[in-house]
Amino acid sequence: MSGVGAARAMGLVVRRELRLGFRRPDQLLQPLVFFLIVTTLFPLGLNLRLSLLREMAPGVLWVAALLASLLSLDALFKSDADDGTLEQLALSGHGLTLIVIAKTLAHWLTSGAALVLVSPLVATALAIPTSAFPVMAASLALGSLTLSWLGAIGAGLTVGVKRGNVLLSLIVLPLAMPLLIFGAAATDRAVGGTDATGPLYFLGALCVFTSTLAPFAAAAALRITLE
Amino acid sequence: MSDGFWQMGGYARFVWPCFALAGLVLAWNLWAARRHHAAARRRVQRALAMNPGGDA
Amino acid sequence: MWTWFYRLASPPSVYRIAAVATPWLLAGALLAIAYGTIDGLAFAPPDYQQGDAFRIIYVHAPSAWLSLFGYMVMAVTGAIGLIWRIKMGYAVAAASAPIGASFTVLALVTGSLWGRPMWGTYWAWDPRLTSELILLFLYVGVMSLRSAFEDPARGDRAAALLAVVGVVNVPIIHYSVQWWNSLHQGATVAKMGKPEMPGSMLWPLLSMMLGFMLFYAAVLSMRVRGEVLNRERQSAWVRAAVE
Amino acid sequence: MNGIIGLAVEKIHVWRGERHVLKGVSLTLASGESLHVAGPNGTGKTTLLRVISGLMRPEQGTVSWAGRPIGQAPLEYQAALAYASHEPALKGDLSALENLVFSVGLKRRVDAARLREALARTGVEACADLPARVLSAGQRRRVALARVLSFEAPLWLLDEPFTNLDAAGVALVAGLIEEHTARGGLALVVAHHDLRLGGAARRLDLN
Repeated sequence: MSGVGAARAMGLVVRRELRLGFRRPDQLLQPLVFFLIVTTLFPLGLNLRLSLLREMAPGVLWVAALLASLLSLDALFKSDADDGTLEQLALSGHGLTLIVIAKTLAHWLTSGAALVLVSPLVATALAIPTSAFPVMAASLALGSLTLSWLGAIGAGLTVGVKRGNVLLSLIVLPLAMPLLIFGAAATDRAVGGTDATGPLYFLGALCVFTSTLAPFAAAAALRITLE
Repeated sequence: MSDGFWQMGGYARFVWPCFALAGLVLAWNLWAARRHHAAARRRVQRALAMNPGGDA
Repeated sequence: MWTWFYRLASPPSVYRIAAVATPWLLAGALLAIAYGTIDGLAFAPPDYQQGDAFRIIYVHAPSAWLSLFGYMVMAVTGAIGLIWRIKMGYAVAAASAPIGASFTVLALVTGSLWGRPMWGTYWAWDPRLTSELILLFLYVGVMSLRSAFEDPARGDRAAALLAVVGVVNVPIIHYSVQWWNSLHQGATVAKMGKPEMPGSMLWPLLSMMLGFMLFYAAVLSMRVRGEVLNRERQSAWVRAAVE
Repeated sequence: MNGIIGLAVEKIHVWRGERHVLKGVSLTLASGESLHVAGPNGTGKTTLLRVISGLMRPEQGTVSWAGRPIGQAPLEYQAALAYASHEPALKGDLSALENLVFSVGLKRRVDAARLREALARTGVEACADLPARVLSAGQRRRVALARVLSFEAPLWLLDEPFTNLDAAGVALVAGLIEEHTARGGLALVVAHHDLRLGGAARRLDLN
């Protein structure tokens, strides 16, 4: 094995991704602004029947979060593939799976976690009571992490394809439907004041399941592109 | 055949289109498979015509 | 030890076997389907609840089964291609995709036509039909990914990997949709599945199932021949096969 | 002893869709030797290098390092090689030094001072803290070379290391390769034009 341990190597890759991310803060903000814009569309479309808006709020918030997260997935491997650094990472002596884990976690920090921080703002706009915020934030955190893993597979598969981002969404969204179901259901129960642990457990199970299998699939997908 | 058969107990509007579409899908699959194979043969013949060597 | 498997999977032998098998499979399929249709439409008794509308099951159930079976074949043969790098795996996976997708569409339309008398609308988000719809999205995803690459070998591998990822998610999607559906209406009133059927109702269904499976095998072997030609263009045996 | 540490490549076949890009290429490289892989573009030079680096698996043929096929212990093999691709492979938003920190740092514990020495060695110490996107192609090539130096890996796989370099740059690279092989290292250099490498330099022409 190379002279550098796995944990240290992952730490290095995560720091690299975060530094690259914060060198271009506008690209980090764009998905969040998109998240805000999409959620403001619904009240306009529903001509503000407040009861209906509160009824739909969890679903609206979750669909908007899902779409916003998809935006940033395309760049997960694309820039490294374009400038050739992906090859250097692949030959770093740690294996592509470890590199993919580090990159995906770093991507989640700059996209999913950011969404969770912004979600109270959006939730108030959608008349979601503050009592539901903890469950909502928890479901968004678990859901966005699961989506980052699924997105890593999609990004790995489409990195070699020109204009691959539409194809990426087409591939990832069907796989993301279960987490939308459980995420929106958890938030919906929290809004209604009922116990939301059921769907949250399902969401947690989905997240653990995807976190363990997706890195290998994403690494295999990248290998296909690198070959 | 008795009239009752064609009416399908009042559900003719749903039963017959289903079977018609089933026939269509079966036919499409056969037609598409045949066309796909013929196209593949043509591509091979054209490739062979271009470089008769065709290394193994 | 594996030589028989490699010989069987060798393109020229598959190309020949498929050519011989297709007419027999097709004949068997059309026979079974003809028998099933006539028996199912004319002789099977109407359902005590749904009347004659239930006869749609004779095309809906087999196509729903094929839509899933086709995806399984695509995922398994894709995985064989990925793991053992056998080109034949990719050829069968590429051949199975459009067939499975066409039966998914058939299952969706027949399902919604069947549901119309019961639900009063063509689409009531029945859990089975919703899963079927998502399966169609998975098919479209795999097929578009395969065609998105210029280099067909790379497209095969990417599509195979997506099919494997997809097949792992099919049960998850199915049960999530079931869970989601049970939130609103409880179990759907009219059982969409196969109600306990007397023999006179069951035989035509088994015959249709057999017929559809044989049909799938026939069309698959026809398409595999095309896919093999596409992938073996530079091999010498192709010249003889194409003369 | 140094003869054993070596690269053996046997009968590599690679197809790119229709084209039979590599038709049974074989070569060996022992410690202290450099090999110049020449040939017009499109003859699969880069493909060969990618196969040898392990990035690409050939349809047929094997690559072995120190007597063992690289597929068996890919990570040990990667620790022993420094691959410089056709592109300088630098992140535009990171400085030259940061690029080295994040790529060499994955293979070796190395501090910034040593990396600055490597940048000095290839003549780009002045732009160590400039973002890579503002550097010229030649400077970027020199940063990539500093990375190869910093890996301190026995096997160098260099794809067109002379592109975008001026005469001084070409001489610098040739010198570095000779020093590397003199220390017992191995260097496999892909270049479409001819180059004069001293010492045990051999040449392989891909027709």
